[in-house]
This record gives sequence, structure tokens and C-alpha cells, in this order.
Amino acid sequence: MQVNEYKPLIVAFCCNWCSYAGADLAGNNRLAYPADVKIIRVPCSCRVNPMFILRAFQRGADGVIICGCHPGDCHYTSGNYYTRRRMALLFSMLDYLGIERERTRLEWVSAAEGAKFAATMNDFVEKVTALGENKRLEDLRCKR
Amino acid sequence: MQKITRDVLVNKAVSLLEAGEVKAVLGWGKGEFSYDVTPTVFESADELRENFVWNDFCGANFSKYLVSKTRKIQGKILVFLKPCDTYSFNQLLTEHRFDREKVYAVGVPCEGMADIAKVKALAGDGISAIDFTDAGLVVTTLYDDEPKTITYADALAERCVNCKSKKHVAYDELLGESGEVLESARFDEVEKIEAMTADERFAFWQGELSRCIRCNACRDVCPACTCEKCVFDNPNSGAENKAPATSFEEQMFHIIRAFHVAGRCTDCGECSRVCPQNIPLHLLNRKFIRDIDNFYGEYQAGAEVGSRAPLVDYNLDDLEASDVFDRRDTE
Amino acid sequence: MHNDNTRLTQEIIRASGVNPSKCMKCGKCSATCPAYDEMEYHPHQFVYMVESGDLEPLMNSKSLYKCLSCFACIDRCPRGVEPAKLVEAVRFAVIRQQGADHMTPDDVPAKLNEDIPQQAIVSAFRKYRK
Amino acid sequence: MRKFSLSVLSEVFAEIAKNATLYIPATDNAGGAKFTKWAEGVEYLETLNTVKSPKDFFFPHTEDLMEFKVTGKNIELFDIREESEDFVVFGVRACDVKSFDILDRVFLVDPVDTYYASRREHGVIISLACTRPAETCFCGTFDIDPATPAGDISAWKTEDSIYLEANTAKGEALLAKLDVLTEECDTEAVETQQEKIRKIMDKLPLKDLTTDSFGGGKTLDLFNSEKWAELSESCLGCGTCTFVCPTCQCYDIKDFNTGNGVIRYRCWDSCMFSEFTKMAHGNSRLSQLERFRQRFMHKLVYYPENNEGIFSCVGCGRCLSKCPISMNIVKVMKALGGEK
Amino acid sequence: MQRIGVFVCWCGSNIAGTVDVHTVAEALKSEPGVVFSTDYQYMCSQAGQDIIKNAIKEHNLTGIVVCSCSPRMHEATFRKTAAAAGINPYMVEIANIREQCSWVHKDMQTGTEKAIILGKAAVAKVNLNTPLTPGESPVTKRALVIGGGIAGIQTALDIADAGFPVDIVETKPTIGGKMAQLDKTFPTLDCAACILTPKMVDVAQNENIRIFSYSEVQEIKGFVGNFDVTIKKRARFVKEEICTGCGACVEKCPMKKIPNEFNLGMDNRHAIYIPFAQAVPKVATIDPNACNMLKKGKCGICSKVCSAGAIDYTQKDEFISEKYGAIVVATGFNPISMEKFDEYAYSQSKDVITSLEFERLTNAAGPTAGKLLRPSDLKHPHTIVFVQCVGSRCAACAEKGKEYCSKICCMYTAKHAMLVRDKYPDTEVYVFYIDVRTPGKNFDEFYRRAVEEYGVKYVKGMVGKVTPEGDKLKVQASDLIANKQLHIDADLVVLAAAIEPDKSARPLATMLTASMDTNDFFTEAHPKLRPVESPTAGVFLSGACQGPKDIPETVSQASAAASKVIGLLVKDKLTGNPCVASPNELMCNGCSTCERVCPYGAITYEDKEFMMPDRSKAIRRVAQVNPAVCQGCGACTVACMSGAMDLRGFMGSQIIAEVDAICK
Repeated sequence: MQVNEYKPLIVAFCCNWCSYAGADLAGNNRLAYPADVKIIRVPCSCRVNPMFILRAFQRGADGVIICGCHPGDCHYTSGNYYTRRRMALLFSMLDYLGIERERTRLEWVSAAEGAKFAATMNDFVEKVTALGENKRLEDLRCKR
Repeated sequence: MQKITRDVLVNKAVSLLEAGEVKAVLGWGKGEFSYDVTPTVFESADELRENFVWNDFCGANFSKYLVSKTRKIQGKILVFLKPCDTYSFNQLLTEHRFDREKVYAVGVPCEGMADIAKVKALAGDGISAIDFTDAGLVVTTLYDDEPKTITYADALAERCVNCKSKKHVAYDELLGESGEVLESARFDEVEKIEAMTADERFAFWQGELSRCIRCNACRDVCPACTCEKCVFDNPNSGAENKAPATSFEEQMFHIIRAFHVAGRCTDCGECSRVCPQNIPLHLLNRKFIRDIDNFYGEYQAGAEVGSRAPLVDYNLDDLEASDVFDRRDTE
Repeated sequence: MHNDNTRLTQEIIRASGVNPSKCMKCGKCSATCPAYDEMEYHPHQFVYMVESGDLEPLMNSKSLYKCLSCFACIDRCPRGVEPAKLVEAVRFAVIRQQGADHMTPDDVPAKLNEDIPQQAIVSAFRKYRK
Repeated sequence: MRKFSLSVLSEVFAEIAKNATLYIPATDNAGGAKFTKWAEGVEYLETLNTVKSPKDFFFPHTEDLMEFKVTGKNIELFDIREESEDFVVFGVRACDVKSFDILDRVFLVDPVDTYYASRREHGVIISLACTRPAETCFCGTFDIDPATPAGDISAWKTEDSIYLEANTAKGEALLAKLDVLTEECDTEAVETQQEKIRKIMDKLPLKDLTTDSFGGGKTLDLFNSEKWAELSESCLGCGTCTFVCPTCQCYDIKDFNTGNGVIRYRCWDSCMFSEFTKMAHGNSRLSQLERFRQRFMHKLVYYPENNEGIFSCVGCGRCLSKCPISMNIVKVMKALGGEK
Repeated sequence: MQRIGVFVCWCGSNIAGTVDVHTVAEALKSEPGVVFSTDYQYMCSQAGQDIIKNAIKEHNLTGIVVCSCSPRMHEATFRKTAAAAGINPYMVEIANIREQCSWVHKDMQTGTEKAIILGKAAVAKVNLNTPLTPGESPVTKRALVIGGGIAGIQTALDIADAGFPVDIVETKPTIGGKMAQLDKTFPTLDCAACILTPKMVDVAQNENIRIFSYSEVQEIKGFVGNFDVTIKKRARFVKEEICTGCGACVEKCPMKKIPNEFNLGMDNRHAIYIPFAQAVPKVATIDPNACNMLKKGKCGICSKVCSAGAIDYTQKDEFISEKYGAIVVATGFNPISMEKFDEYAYSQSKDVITSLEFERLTNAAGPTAGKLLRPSDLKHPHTIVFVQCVGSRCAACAEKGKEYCSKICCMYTAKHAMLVRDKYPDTEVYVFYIDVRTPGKNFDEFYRRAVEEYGVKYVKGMVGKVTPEGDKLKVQASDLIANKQLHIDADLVVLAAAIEPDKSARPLATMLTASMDTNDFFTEAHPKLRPVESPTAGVFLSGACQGPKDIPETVSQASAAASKVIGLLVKDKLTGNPCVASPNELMCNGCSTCERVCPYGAITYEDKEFMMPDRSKAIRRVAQVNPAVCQGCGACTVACMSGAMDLRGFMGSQIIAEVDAICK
């Protein structure tokens, strides 16, 4: 039997003030997580447009995770509250369309939670790896 | 059959037009057959008397036309609004899409509208005449000697079977009586889909969405879609696309379309009515409505002017995105 | 405080719709209770005993039937705990047990009294038996 | 003329499908019909009109033209053409068959559209006489006889049999392959049916619609008509009419960057869309009135002007039944003087 | 297309240990737009920065990608480097290949592959970067303080001391607020008036401070540094600048049965009145609802007795417009209404009072001249029951009480109980509590003194009901520790009513576009790190308008707010963050969705005439972003359906380009 060499592609949107700093802290503390995770810095999780998420899936991402400040800690006071509603509804809709619900996630990671960041990414990569390649939201043209 | 008669509507429009209160009337215009009604701007009493139609095929929701017509027409416009149309009307006002002062809204009661596809399925093609009688629609075809009678209940459009409200939430004047907000079974279909497995849901929606021809009728008729430029027409948006080349693009269009109207959609059902491919688009909108009701408390877009739509609002203790599924799975 | 009544406790909590952990032990329910003096366990203790699963003494106590269901505790509770609903739920938990009817047909004649409407006794009888 | 009994319909389909992909009308699971690839189990659907016309087979909604990769200053081209498969479309109505003539006049004149030409070459059309025209039908206005459909093979379906008559070499070749399953017959049954169809044609509500006011040379008469404003008043600007139309042939060519290269593809465009014919200088038709007028002027004036008076409408009635606001070519023609 | 230079940093072995930096530099060379690519040991060193500067000049670079440590570390450094070499600092993007790559991955190959992808994403973004310039706006060097209680007073004094003019707007005829009504203050028991009134005088005498008493804010426009405020000065029918505050008019006024607000209605005042002796400004005010002259045109006695001629019955409301650079909200609090707590018989008995009323009853300037007499019969009460948490921590019903802890009640109740026992040792004092909360310097010691030295009876439990019976108040309560129901015959019951923000706060917040929580307390910009600022730039919070506070806390917040204001007003110009939202007016449909999600009130709407696509002209409502106010979160960009709103520096197209580059 062939060894499963499948490596997922994960796009992580991190807010500048908490989660991106949390990812930096994970680095400072040398807390390893798979290189499959690629981080895009946004000012606030509320900058993440559902279209960006779909775009990532179209282009071949197997999982998309959005990380923001914990509720109540948003640098902009309320950005993550909007994110929370938008993503709850979007994820629910993706699930409704039969897209695997484990492919999307929203997590609150503070600037002090380097360990949580690494653990979250490890867990997310593991779950997405178990799902395998994203077939349901892919654009075949991008895989030619 | 509609309880209020065409004459009442025409007389109202004619009197306001002749008194100079309004400059134009937005109403339903006569078509080639008994059922093909065209939204029409009437500017004279004669036109109204001759071409105005009021029957069980007057499904079109005029609210959206007010955006362009109030800009174009000098003076007030009379618009006829069925109960469900008034919700769209309010939602547009909430979003400052037209000047309320330029509109004279006349509420008309509605007994529910017929779906011509249902009529054709029962009576067959080749309809040469439809009469509206107390017993139902009496349909004459080219092929049958005897006309067929179809009850209004059998001909009722899906959105009217699941009518959410007979109440007019906005008007300057009401003809007839306003009704009540109804308990409807409009979420039953959504629940049915939710109850499927992920694989079944995926197959179901692939089947539906693959018919999409991207004519944009759903978007163009939608009273919530009033962007000056839609992201799907804008080459700089990253989402522009004229035809769905892959199944992804079908999904993308419909997810984003529904998401953009989430919390703003009044569930008027125009999208599904106009879809030439009979895609049940309202089931996407209703999914959002149901989720919003469940997650954040009941909210009816357009029930009042100025209400804060759920996606531009929040509570400190809102449901976490990760709990969306736990909630359902434990049910 | 550990005991094996977890299931029953959960059932009482579910049946009553009351969340006893909302209680912040202010005692206003007991302060307000007109039947306080008749009771062995008082409304605030009721809440606490359900919260901690200490059900047995409660279910064996006559205090259960001293509650008049006047709902003063519900009205006054600053946390919306609704002690009277808990009392009711415990009462039913008792009645649901085999042979635990609080009133049997034999009890009825003794209770007949000119000052009490018969209907009250009949409904009490209906309520307090399986 | 040859015929076969309906009882061997699936055998005939299977025989055809041996050498080519066969498409037949089948349910779209939403109350309509669509041409569906035949396979064991796909039921032939007795229907008048498919929601979308069979135009797709020769001029697909989207079609990849080529692919290229740019690395530094090098461009590498890839041929990704896919239109070389033999196929047969069964059950095309007279009106739709006629639409291919109209498309041919656009795509097969110099410079020839090789993608279209190639698909035309590989496709065989088996038409079918239309026994049950709907109230929305007006093919007669364009001198189309639903009882005598053209195509590589013309077919008539009666209660028990299907009658076939080859019109082209391609048709004869296909018919020859069906020799075993079919038998020679006379034309009597067909003629009876034709008679019946023509009687119904006389009863159609749109039978009096004429093209007298239209055709080449009418541009000046019609272009500035005041009626356009009223007719286009409530047009939503959606593409429904265009996309269900068997004769609309406008397309857009676009590039899709996959990240690993660029796919150049074309897709249908609609003159109803606000971005239609948008060019570097801007847009040539800025208002919905102008775009709306373009559609009908093209079908009724410009096209006949360039094509010996042939109109680019076949009266199939799809736009009549599908337009969200029930505005359509019939209403336009009547408003501009097209009724006897 | 940009001309991009890529600079890959080794960071010694920090990056180079797990990422093959040469390969990264080499791989990025062939990315679109890249014209130069190199690597170096320490890019942030002077020598490294020189490499960047030289490359910019040599290769005419228009964009820079530095593959290095986190942008949170050195983005500012490299932006300065770029600026020094003459290109716009916002044309620099950082690919984080240290914290988010070399430090978290062990394997050289994986690290290198990922670093290349991160570099490609940065290149893709820079290709779409545009030069950005921060906007500048002038600062009006004047502050407005709304509310003249101790919070407003302290803030105003501190700002004025720094040399900036300050205006105080107070709705009452005098400043002083709630503190002026208090008797003693905990935990030191110094008298409130003794420490407050000197400050009030300071305010009156400070040249930099203007007081608009009996006034309210009518309208607020503008933004940080540039607020335009309209103040409505209500007619008091007395010329403020002439009135000497002698009080002759008050003495002679025949209308003397008007409930005195200052004493919470426990005694009466005249139709013309000065709220209390030390009022500032010390001028009379005529109550238009009580004055016979104003109501019926008969009387005019005050005008006759006023030797200064200050009475003016024709006075009208006056509207004053002024510009301010900063606004401080200090609108304070009020005890909640006791209407819904009828179990305590507040409405049935005069002897059930709130703590604030109790303050007046014990105050030397109060209705009983400081003698503790109960309101009903002016007899000395022998048994007093204090009830804490009345309406506080009440989650049962939002209309009844407040879910939060009002914070000050434990301490003032201890103070009241202690003072009663001190002055009248024969009095029995009960305090019913749920918890006693005394975190604060010398607070717990204070409470323990009340128990241990003064013998106040603290009972754990609540009062269930109070029934007036004869001249007694029957108090039925729980003693949870003894597990008893207590029945006490009390003479006076004092309710520690929950406090709530002043009713004026909600409309004010709307005018300021400042956010509030569900309890109508103003929200702070950050609960821990920016506790005295509102999220709306230029709006600061002082005192109980932000949350329940005692005096020391209020004063510290007031001074903190003042220092924030001073920090703003010393600037001549405000330099904004250039990464702000900007609308495409042609696409904007004016729907207000973006405005609704903006936490800063940075978005307004304007009606503008546009040429529509069909050549017609139309007036359309379009969004305008004030770059001085926008903080660049991007909430509006997603709320905007048409994508008319974009965020500079994080444009949708840039983020999509990054996504594409990563997913390639």
C-alpha cells in the first residue's frame, strides 16, 4: 500500500492585533505546527470577506481558518462580533450545501496564546488531512 | 380569487392621477394571454382603464422599481403593494434606496397568487383562456374541448402556500383590509434538507445549481439586490463572472448572492418565481433567515423601517461559529 | 456532596426549567415566603439542595407540601431562579415513585371540612397521586 | 421513408449510441426538460420544448478555446480543444432546427468559427414534428412548418411508431446503420399527422403575427420609435430571454487565470447585460432602452438586412414563457405594428 | 506593474538555519514584477538597510518585499528605510519567514518551500500596493466637558491647568452633581462639601473654564480635533452676569411649596431658587412651571426686590455654537426608580427611603438640618434596616433591576450604618446583604469597623418584604446563616438602590456616535488598555457614565481623561493612519450598512449629483469616510455588498492576490 503523502493546503486569516501576534508568539516559543498553514495578515477578523474564503477554496485550499481576538478584546471593539455572526451564517450555509463543515473554522486566539495557536493549527490540519482533498468547492480549472 | 376587484384599484389610481396627486402609477399591465402580466408605468387614466390588470397572476413585486422610477419621474408615483411587497418596500426605505416622499403607497389585500407552471401541469399546455371564477381558475386549452377547473389552492404558488404575512407593514392608504402575520410552514423544506446527510445535501444542491444559466434574473428581480454595481458584474471584485464555467462558480454565485441578502431578504420569493430553471433559490435565503432566527432571535427584514439587520448587529453572547453545528446535531 | 441522584436531579432541573446555579444565595425567596415557619427546608435551601443533588431529605420532607405555590419567591427572586417551580418538580418526582402518593382516596374523608371547598380537596387529591 | 415501432425505441437509441453520443429530451427534475446524454435508464420525455434550446451542442454556454502560460517573456500555447466528438441529437423541433441555419450564417461565413464548424460537422440532428404547439408558439410567423421539420433526419412520432426520413448524407449514413431495426413504409401516417398539426396551427392565438413591418431597410422607421421607452420600461436587464433563445449568438471572450496558466474561454453574453459590448472606450449602449432595442432590432431588422431577409427568430416561444416580467418579442412586434 | 526588490534576511541562523535563503531569493526572482532579489545576514542592520537603499536607487525600485521577521517587529524599520531612499513607505511588505516559518518548522525543505510561498504572496500584494499618505487635520484647542459633577469638575480643572480653555455643560442650575448631595465620604469620613466646594470655586474662578449651567448639548458634528457643538442654554429668567446670588428674591417669592429636587423632594423650595448655598454659579433660577409671573403674568415680586435688576421674564433659550478639539463625557448616574420594588413598600411609606435620600437626611444642610429624623413623623428612628443590592445583580427582569453590581452600595451602606451608630448609639442597625464587597484601599477595614467597633448587625440574607403597620415597618427577612426567618419592627428602612447611567447619556451617545453597552454605560476603547477613551476618536469618558464608580475612582478617571485630552490638544495637527476605508462613490448605493457597523462613526452620507450609466443625472446618497476618524478595521468593507468600500493597505484585490499566490 502506498504511504499517504497527502498534504493539505490551509489558509489562515489572522487579525493583526491578537492572532497574528499569537502566531508570532508560537514562533518565539518554537511551538511547531505543520507548514501547510499559510497565514494572511488582516487588520481585523472582520476584514475577512466570505468571498476571500471561497476564493481560497476555488484556488485549491483544503481548509480555511479565521483567527481573531477573543470576544470583548477586539482592538476595534466590535469587529470580531461581526465576524462571529458572518462566519456562523456562512459556515452553516456551506454545511447546508453539503460542504464538509470541518474545512472551515473560526477561532479566538489572543496575542498571549502562542500555545493555543499552535495547538489549533495542529488540530485543524489533522482534521482537514483526515477529510482529504477538497472536492466539493474546487474549481477544476485551477488543478490542471 | 382576489377579493378586491380590479375596478377598485383602477378607480383609486384614476382619481389620484386625475387629481394630480400622483404623476404615474406603477401597476400590472395586460399581456398577450390571461397570465402574462407586465409591470407597467401608467401615466394616463385611459391607459389604466384599458390595460391595468388585477388577477391571480399579479405576483410581481414593484418595490424595487421605485429605486429607478423615483429618480426618473418628477412628482409622486402611486404604487400598489401586496402585503409581502410592503416588507420589501420598508427594507428599501431602511437602506435609503428611494425617497419616501415621492411615493404614494396603496396597500392591496392578497389572497395568494397562482403559479402558471402549476396551472399548466394540471391543465396542460396550449392555454387559450383562463377565467377567474368562484370555483377556481377555469382553463380552456387548444386541445381539450371542455375547460378544466383548477382550484385556487391547487394553483397557489409555493411562496403563497407558505405566506408569512397578510399584514401590510407600510402604506399611505389601504384598500380593503390588512391581515395578520401568519404562522407558516416555510421552513419545512429547509429542515428537510438539513436532515439529509452531507452527501445527500451536496448531491441535492449540485442537481439544483447545475441547472443555473446565470441569467441573473434572481438577482435582477430581487428587491434586496439594488447595488449600483453588483460584484458579479465588476471585474475588480474578484468575483466577476458571466457564465458558470465550473460547478464552483455556480456555488460561488449562489452562496454570495444569498449571503449578500442575508438579514435583508424579506422572503418575498421573487427569485424563485422568476428562475427560468426552477431552482429553489428561496431555500438558500430561508436557510439564512432560519439560522438568523435561531441564532440571534426572530427577525423579519422589512417589518419596520430602520431596524438593525442581524448582520450589522451583534450581542456580546452570540453563538460561536463552532457551536452552529453542535446545536443542530444535539437536536 | 456527591451522590447518585444525578439523573433524578437532571430530570428535576429539566422538568422545572429552572437553573438552580443562577441562585446567588441572597435568601430573598425565604424572606418572602409566607409558609416559612411551616417548613423544615426553606425555599433557598430547596434550590441549594437540588443544585447539590441532595434530594433524599428533600423528597422525604413534608416541606414539599407546605409550599402554597403563591409564587412570591418567583416574583421577588432577583436572579429569575423560580424556586416554586423547583418545588413543584420535586413534588412530581416524589409522586412518580411507586407508591409514593401523597394523598390516597382514604385520606379524603378526613380532610372534609366546611371551611375548605370540596373542589380544593379533589384537586389536591388529583394532583398528589399518580 | 422508414419507421420503427416505439417498442424498440431503446434499442434504436442504443444502436445510435454505439458510435456517437446521443442526446434526447429528458426531465430536468424541476418540471422542465433538457437534452440529456442517453444511457440505459434515461427516459425519453415527450415534451414540446426544452427549457434551453439545443443551441448548446454547437455553441456551448462556455467553451475553453486555448490555454497559455507566461514565464518571463515566453508565452507557451496549449491546444485544449474538445469539440471533435461525434454526437446525435434526437427530438429537435422544427423551430430549433431552423435556428441552426441562423447560427450557421453567423459562424460559418468567413472567417469561419472553427469551433462551431467542427461541432456542426460532428453532430447529427434528428428532428421531430411538433404535435402539440403551445399558445406561446409562433413559428408560423417565420414560415416554419412544425409538421415538416428539417435536420439531417426528419422524424414523426405517432402513437405506436416513429417515422424517419433522411435529408442529408449524414442523415442517410445514420439511417443506414439503423436498417435492421427499421422498416420501409409509406407516408400516409405522416401525412395524416401533418394535416392535424396544421389544423392546430390555425387555432394558435399568435397566428396573425406578421413580420410585415420588419426586415432589412427598416432601421430608420423603427430605431427612433417612441414605443421603445414604454416597452423597455420594466425590463430587469437579466439574460433569461437571451439564454433560452435558440438564435442568440453573442459571446464574450475572457481569460481565467488559474494560477498556473491562463485559460482563454468564451461564454454566452447577453445584450441585456449592462456590461454588454463594453470596450476600452466605454460602453456603446448605456441605457436599458438601448440594450433592449438592440436585441429586437437585431432579430427583426439588422440580421435580415445582412441575411437575405431571414429573421433571427424562430418563434419557439421560450422567451414568452420565461421572461420574469413577461415582456417579449411578440409584444414588441405587435407594438411596432406587426399584427394583421 | 511595480519594479520590486526582494530582500531575504538570514537573521543570523534564525532564519537561515531552517530556510535556504539563497533558494528563496532565487525563486522569487521570476515572480511578476520582481527585478532584483538578494539575501543578507541581517537586513535590519545598518548595512542591511543600506543594501535596500542602494538597490532602490540602482534598480529604480517602486516596491519592496522583505522576507524577514514579523512585521510587528521591523515593518516600521523597513518603511523608514524605504522612505529614506525616496519611495513611499507603504510600498513595503514583509513576508514573515521567521516567527511564522523558520521558527515553527524543523525541516529545511519544508521551511524553504513555505518561505517561497510567503514571499510570493508578499510580492503579489506589493504589485497592487499604492503609495499612501496619512491625512492631516487641525486641532481646535478647546475641550468640552459634558456634565458638571465631580468627574466633570476634575477633568475640566486638569485640562484648564494645562492651559487649554474648557467649557462645562451642566443641565442643573449648578455644578456639583451627586457629590454635592452627599454628607460624608468613605472611607475617611470627611465631609463631601468640604472637599468638593473648594473645587467648585476653583472652577468658577479659573479663567480657562466657562460654565454653561442649566444647559444641554443640542447637536454635535465633526470629528476628533474638529467638533462643532451647539449648546442650548435654557432660559433661567435671571441675568447670570448681573445676579449676585444674594437670595433676596428667594426669600420674598410667594410660591414656596415646590418640591426641592436637591433634597429629593423631602422639603420644599421657592419658584425662584438657588439649589444650595455653595452653588456655582451662585445665581438664582426661576422655575417656569412654578412661577406665577411666567405662568399667569401676575406677581413680579422677585423683579421688584432684586436691587441688581437681574430678573428678566422675557429671557429665551439661547443657542451657542462652539468648536472643540475633544469632548469628555461625564454624565454620571442616578439611582434607579424604586417603583418596581414594591415589596419594600417604598411607595406606601415615607419611612422607606433610598440611600441618597438618607444622605440628605443626615446632611447638616438637608431637610432636617442633619438630625436623623424619619420623614413621616420626624421622630428619631430606633431601629433602622438597610437593604443592599436593591435592583443590583438582578438578572430576573431587565425592566426591574440591573444585572450588574452597582459597586458603591456596600461601602456607603457601611458608612451610613456606622454614622448612625456613632451619632445615635441607642439605635439598632441591621444591614441585610448578599455579599459584602470591599476591594479598595482601607475599604475592608472600614467595613469591619462598622461591625466590630460600632456594632452594626450585618445579616447574610435578603429582606423579602416590608409591611407598614401602625408607625412601624414590619420587615420580614432571611438570616441564611442561622437559617431563620427574621421579623423586625423597624422605624426606618433604607434601600441601597442600584445606580444607572443618566438618561441623557443615550441620546448623547447617538450624537457622538460613541458606542454604549446594553446598560447604557459608555463603552471604552479597550477595557484594559484604553479605559478612559471612547472608541470614537476625540471622545473621552470620565466617571460613572462608563460604569459604576466611587469618588476616588471617578477622580482618577477624570484626571486620566484630562491627560488624554491634553495629549490631544497639544498637537497642532493630527496625523492619521493612511490605512483607512475609502468608498468608491460610483458604486456606493448609500444604503447605510457600512455606517451601521462602523465602531467609530467615521462614515457619513452626502447627497451628490452623479452621471448615471444611462447618462441621466441623479442625486444619490453616498458614503463618505472621515480618514481622521477611521481606524482601519475593515468591518465596513465586508458589510458593503457591492464592494464599494475598500480598505487602503488591505484592499480586497490585495488580499485576493495573496490568497491566489498561496494557493497557486
